[in-house]
Amino acid sequence: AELTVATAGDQNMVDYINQYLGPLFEKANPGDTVRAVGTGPGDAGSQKILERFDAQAAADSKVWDVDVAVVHEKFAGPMVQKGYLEKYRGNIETGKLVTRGNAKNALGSDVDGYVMPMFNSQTAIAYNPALVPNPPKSYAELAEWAKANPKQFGYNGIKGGASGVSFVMGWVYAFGGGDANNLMTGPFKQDETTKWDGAFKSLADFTKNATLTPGNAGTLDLLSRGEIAMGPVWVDMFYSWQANGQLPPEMKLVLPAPGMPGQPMHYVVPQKSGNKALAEKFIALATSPEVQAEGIVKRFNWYPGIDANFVKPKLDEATWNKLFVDITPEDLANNGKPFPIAPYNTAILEAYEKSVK
Amino acid sequence: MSQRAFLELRSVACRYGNTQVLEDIDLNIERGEFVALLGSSGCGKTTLLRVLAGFVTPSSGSVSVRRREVTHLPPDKRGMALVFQSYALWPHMTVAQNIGYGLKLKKVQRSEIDSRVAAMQSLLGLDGLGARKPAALSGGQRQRVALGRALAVDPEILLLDEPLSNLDARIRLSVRHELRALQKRLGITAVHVTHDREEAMVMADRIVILNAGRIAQQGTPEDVYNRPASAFVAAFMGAENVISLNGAPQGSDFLIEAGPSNAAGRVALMGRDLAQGVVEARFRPEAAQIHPAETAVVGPGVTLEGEIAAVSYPGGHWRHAVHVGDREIMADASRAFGPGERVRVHVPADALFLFNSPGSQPANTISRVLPGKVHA
Amino acid sequence: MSQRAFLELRSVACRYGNTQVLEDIDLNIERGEFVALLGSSGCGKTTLLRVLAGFVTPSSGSVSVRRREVTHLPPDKRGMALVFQSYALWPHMTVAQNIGYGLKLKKVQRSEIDSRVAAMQSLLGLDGLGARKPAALSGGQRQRVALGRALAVDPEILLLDEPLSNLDARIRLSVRHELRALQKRLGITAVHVTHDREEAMVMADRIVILNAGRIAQQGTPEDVYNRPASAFVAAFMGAENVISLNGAPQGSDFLIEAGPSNAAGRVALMGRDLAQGVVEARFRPEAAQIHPAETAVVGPGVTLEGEIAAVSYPGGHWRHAVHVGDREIMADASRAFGPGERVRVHVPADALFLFNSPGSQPANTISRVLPGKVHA
Amino acid sequence: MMTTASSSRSLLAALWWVPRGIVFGLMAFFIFGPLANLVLWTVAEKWYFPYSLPLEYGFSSWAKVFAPRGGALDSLRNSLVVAVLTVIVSLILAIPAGYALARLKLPLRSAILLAFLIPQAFPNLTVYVNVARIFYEIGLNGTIPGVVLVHVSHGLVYAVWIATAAFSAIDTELEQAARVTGAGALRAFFDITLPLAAPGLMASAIFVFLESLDEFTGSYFVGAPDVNMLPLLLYTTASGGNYQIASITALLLLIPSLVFMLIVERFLKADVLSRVGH
Amino acid sequence: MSKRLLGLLLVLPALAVIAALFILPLIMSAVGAFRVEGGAFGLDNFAKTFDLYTKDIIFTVVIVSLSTVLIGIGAVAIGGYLTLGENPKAVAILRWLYRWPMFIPFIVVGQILRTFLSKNGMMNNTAVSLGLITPLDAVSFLDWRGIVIAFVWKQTPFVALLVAGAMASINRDTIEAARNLGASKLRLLFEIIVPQVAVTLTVGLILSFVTMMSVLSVPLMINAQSPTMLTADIAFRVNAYGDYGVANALGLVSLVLASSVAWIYLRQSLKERA
Ligand SMILES: Nc1ncnc2c1ncn2[C@@H]1O[C@H](COP(=O)(O)OP(=O)(O)OP(=O)(O)O)[C@@H](O)[C@H]1O
Ligand SMILES: Nc1ncnc2c1ncn2[C@@H]1O[C@H](COP(=O)(O)OP(=O)(O)OP(=O)(O)O)[C@@H](O)[C@H]1O
Ligand SMILES: [Mg+2]
Ligand SMILES: [Mg+2]
Repeated sequence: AELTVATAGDQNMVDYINQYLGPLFEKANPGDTVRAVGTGPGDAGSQKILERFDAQAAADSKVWDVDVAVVHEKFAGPMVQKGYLEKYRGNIETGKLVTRGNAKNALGSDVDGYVMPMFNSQTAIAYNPALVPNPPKSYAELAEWAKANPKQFGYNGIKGGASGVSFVMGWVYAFGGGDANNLMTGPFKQDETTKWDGAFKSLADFTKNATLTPGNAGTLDLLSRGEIAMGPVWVDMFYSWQANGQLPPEMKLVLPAPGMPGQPMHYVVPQKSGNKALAEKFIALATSPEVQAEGIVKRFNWYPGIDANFVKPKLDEATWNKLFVDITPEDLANNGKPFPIAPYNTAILEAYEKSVK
Repeated sequence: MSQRAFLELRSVACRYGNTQVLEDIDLNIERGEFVALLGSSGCGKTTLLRVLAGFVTPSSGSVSVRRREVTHLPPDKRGMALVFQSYALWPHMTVAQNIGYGLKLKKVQRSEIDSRVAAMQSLLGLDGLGARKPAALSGGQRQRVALGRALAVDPEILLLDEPLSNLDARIRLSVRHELRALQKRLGITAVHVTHDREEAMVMADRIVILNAGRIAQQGTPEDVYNRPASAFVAAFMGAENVISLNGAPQGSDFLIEAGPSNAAGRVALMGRDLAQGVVEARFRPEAAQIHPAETAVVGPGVTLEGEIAAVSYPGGHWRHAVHVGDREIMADASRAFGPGERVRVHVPADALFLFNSPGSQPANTISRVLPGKVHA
Repeated sequence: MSQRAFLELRSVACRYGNTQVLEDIDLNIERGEFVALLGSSGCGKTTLLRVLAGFVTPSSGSVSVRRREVTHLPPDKRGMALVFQSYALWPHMTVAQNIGYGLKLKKVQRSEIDSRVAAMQSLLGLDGLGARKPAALSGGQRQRVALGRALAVDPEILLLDEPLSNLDARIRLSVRHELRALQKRLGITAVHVTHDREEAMVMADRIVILNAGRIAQQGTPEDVYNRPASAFVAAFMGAENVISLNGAPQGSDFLIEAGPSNAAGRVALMGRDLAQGVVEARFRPEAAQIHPAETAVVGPGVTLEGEIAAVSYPGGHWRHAVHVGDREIMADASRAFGPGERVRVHVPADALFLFNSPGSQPANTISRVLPGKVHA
Repeated sequence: MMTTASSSRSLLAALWWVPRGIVFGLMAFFIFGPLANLVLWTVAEKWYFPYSLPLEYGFSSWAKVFAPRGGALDSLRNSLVVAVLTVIVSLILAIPAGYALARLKLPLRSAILLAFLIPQAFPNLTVYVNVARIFYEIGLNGTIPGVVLVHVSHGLVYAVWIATAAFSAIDTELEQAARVTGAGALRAFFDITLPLAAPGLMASAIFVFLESLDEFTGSYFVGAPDVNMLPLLLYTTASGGNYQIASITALLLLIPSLVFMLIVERFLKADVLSRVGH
Repeated sequence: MSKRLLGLLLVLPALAVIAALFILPLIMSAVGAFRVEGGAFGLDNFAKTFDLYTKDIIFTVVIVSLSTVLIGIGAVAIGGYLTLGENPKAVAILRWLYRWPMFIPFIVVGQILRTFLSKNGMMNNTAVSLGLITPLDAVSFLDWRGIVIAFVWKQTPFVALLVAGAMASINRDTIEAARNLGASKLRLLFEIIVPQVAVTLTVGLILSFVTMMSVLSVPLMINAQSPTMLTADIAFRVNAYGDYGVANALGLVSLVLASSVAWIYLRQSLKERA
């Protein structure tokens, strides 16, 4: 049968399935084929998958045309709530290897059993060591540095992609004046949202001194062209730009305290997929330690989706360490945060829209 | 309803937006008749043809063609050919294609079309131009192509809108001749708009004169030429000279009183209905004879006294502008009189058109001709 | 280099692609002169005007305007006004705007423009049409707008490409007159293309006759009319009747031998260079006199014997087609002769144009006129 | 004297090339500068600050695009088929509509013209969910006809508006001349009006073609995953910042557009464009 | 059959396609714009739209209008040169030159102009290496100017192609008549040629206007700053909040803007037809 995998995210996600995972799966399951459809990077890509499900649900289609989808964390919740997804994790072997909390709770929604992380990603601050010999270690230092170096810090606001959003979330975690942990884990409290005025005021000032970049890729682009010295990026994008030769190899990453959000990409299976069994097989393969090691870590420098302890043994030391050249495991443990839960997320974005212009 | 004529307009009126163009036109044209349509520029001749062809729906009245009412029939169902005043050649077709298109529509065979087109081209002096596009033709050549396009289909009814205006005299004569011969041979019913009086006289069985959207007179060429029904028609048919005379009918004659610059005279009434008083007298320059002042003039008609103002030579004879009283008239003579010379101008009775005029102002609606100024 | 004429074409040749249109044209026009350009349709008249106006660059030769060489000067620098044969009105402008545009270009004041435009409109009988777009005009009205547009700027040099072809006789006379008056008053130098022989005769100081891209003759109207330099010119100027005669020069006369259908006659040579043998004799229908067969004819010239074939009435006189030997000629008379009647046709010496002809074939290059068939 | 005059003239003509050259040079820079960027990226292996040209050249991205499972060629073929079909369907729909809007008295003419504008004017993101839903219901989703229909709804605005303009520019007398020569309304239309409107219609065909080649959102909702189109690849790579693949894809899309344009120009000989006076 | 009926019959198929494929789904989604929380109808979404995005609406109108004007000027200049240019070589060069950007999809336009216009982009690099400016003078155009440049770059050939075609088919005699009276090239262009192609030009500009209103990739890739264009806001409303209500309200605003431009033209042309 033909397994259709719709994936949000950059082209390298499509490539990953087409060039690596697909052939592997087809070798293991002769007669079956895999095809990947990219729906575009960022939330927009996942949104398109969600809308596609909406359309098929509204049309009452018996069999949906997507068997496996790869979506951003944010969209897993709505999909589960709308009842589009199959609770499949229990059916597959590798389901047990998932240990991180974000596989159970996606921004406040219970998604346990419906999702398997394909990989975890993280935002961080990329910088050019030639221009920034001593990168700031915290948001406070960062703010100071940016004041001293006007327009040298660039980020993409909140409309151009999640790396900017993530930077803003980090800002609120750092200066929000409320309980940052409550933002990440809930439950949602209305009065929490009133405590951010100071944070947004300072962010507005900060933004005036910063360069606004066009999108996730825009930040990397300006970095690569030397027009800014520092900016928030997705770690995986950063590496793939470097691999593509679009970014100088000297560029480095830093994850400032108190932390910036990261998120997984999830494998989900629509309830009305026509090839559920095959889909589960596919995900099982994709989340097996071997594939996670070889494909996710070695090829793409992504953080594995399953527990790292299962992956590490499959890799040599050098490859494993490549993941942590700039950001140490400790950094990641301390400063790698989730996004705020959905209601806070919305509230922060709206507050940003109102106050930072 | 009575038997209809072959082509018939029955109290047709027509307007463009707010401009009333035709009013109350009644016209019957018989099969095989050649009708010339004359009238001042802008009087509605083209519009009349367009009504016949079916491009303009009259605002009232009815049109019938081949004795059938067709007021609302589309143009292609009327079986007419129209030569457009603006030619309306198809720019994307060659001369041969333009001419042959009508035949193609009639599903005439390729080879037959070719030979008909070739014949039409040589008839019209267009040999060798068959492969050109209209853009690469001279004005007169375009006009001939437009004519050829209409003639090629051997139409039963032919509407011609000044089809010869851009041709030189020689080819005009030849085309005129061919056209008339073709029309007679095939029994074509033709309506021909022209500004050339002689053309109308020579070609037409009947002349229809339009004035400001109404028919001013219709009749045989001789009729219209020699017995104009109104001052307008007289002027339009070339009797541009106008003078005021006083007179009164007497028996079958009209007696003209002697005036400050004219001798007394006498003209047969010939059924004309003239009242006593001021009459407008019109005549053509070529109908007047100039005599030296001392010569006695005989014969019926009127004799004017005047002084030569200017002389010109339009070819074949000399044209003189003559001051008669406060007017200036034109008169021809086979020899030139000198400017300043005093002369008598005699207008024979049969060349003198008399009309009772409301004032003494000549009927002169559309053109701005000032009487007596029509010379070079 | 010698002093140039005001307008001068010096051995100008011109081609469109592979079509040679003008060849070896030498033409000098003096300031204030009114030149009429005549020629068959398609002979290159429009092209000549376009060369003068600067829209066509001659393939060889030079053009000078106001005594300055301008062969490569763009049209907008030449200070001429051209009336286009196709009118070329601007469809997006009203009549008033079309006429006033040239003045606007000259930065004439708004109010001044308005009054000039109004004057031009009333001169041309366009009153009340000022606010219309050209699409809502009749053919003749468009032509008058085109003329008005050129006249409004009081051009020093005026090029007219058949500016009156779509006007009726009356308005044509009046416009002709106004045009000539204006031209004289302002000293305009004008080149006027026309197909109307009389128009050329009456208006022009000089007539230039073009034949197949070359100048066939130029001279005063009388010259060209009465002393055509070639059979082509004679035919073009209306001497369509053609017969072959035998004769020989004798002293200052040319003796015509009696032939099968002509009596012997004698014509003064008047400097013409005629050799003995067959000559082509050309004359105009209106120059011939028809007499009953029994009448003796006197006076120099030639007398033909023939039989009336057909009669028509073009107005004012009767036109007869007469069989003379194997030819048919046209002749006018003030009374109608009956078909079949035997007549004598006398052509006076000064109306008879004789040319030594290579064969006996008439010079007839472009039009397909068959001699003697030009009648209705 | 003649020769000096003509030589000074030719000198002047030659001198004119200086300002002309400057203007054309600037234009060329602004047109081809970005395009050169595009072409360079297709072969750039490494390119970043401070280097104004790529550090390494190579064809590895081409290899990626044309990798056996990449499906680029497949998508390209789909895109072409859809684009050509879209052009055909749009013109078939737009020609009668344009004619009616230009020539016939229509009630609500303006409203009708505005209606065709809506698909371009309204951001379509939110609409396609509903289109997809309808198509799922009637089984058009994932089929070429489905994608063509969606593209047609977008292309029609160009086709109809331009066709309307093209038809109203034609002198009605030319059509009347055909009618009076005996051609029925339809015949006159096909023999006279259509050929004379052809330049405008062809221009609109080019735009419809380009519009279809570039369309992404509808292609995704209605086409994918069964009918994949090149712009999907383009969209993903370009907005993700993978300049190499995006540039190659753009280049791949450029070629059919140019070929289409050339065919159209071939077909339209210059003389169709010129009209005779009056 | 009456002319009106025939006319309607001829537009019907095309209209049906639009109605079924776009207007119907649009209505299905656009009622959402009037739906407030809880499913009742109201104008809350519009209130929010104007509250948050008034600046963006103005920005969009200004950017798109400015671009339209520049495109019009560019297209007329190109068409004019192609029509009036006297040197056939120069005309041929221009004809060859001007059309290229038309074939580049908007999303690629965004990408290549981003790398071309930025501070250290190809434009500034070339200027620096030619010694025209120093690196310190280099400025980035990646703001509203970048959007305008991108729009003009991509859309000018589109309008120019239409306009040049229309200009080629106007009666040459009318141009010559004006030259003959002494009109300079510039006056010819603006007083004789442009008025005769006004319909085509306006149609081209309206189509451009509408196209630019709906482009998402250019504002996203060239300028993500605030204010930004409505399309970016719509995408953001949908992707970040899943908020179709405000997105559709924004869509309606954009539709009204585009339609009103078209409406002005249609009313004008209606007057001329009458
Ligand atoms: N663009 C062209 N390409 C080729 N031949 C042409 C072109 N334009 C005109 N001609 C030819 O050149 C000749 C002269 O044309 P021109 O317009 O000067 O004639 P004309 O004397 O004005 O004739 P008319 O009295 O019919 O207006 C004609 O035979 C015509 O067919
Ligand atoms: N579309 C129109 N709108 C308004 N008036 C018009 C329109 N077309 C023609 N007219 C007017 O109608 C009248 C008659 O026009 P028509 O063309 O029938 O005249 P015509 O007798 O053929 O004149 P000409 O001898 O000059 O060709 C003219 O006065 C003209 O101005
Ligand atoms: Mg007329
Ligand atoms: Mg001519």
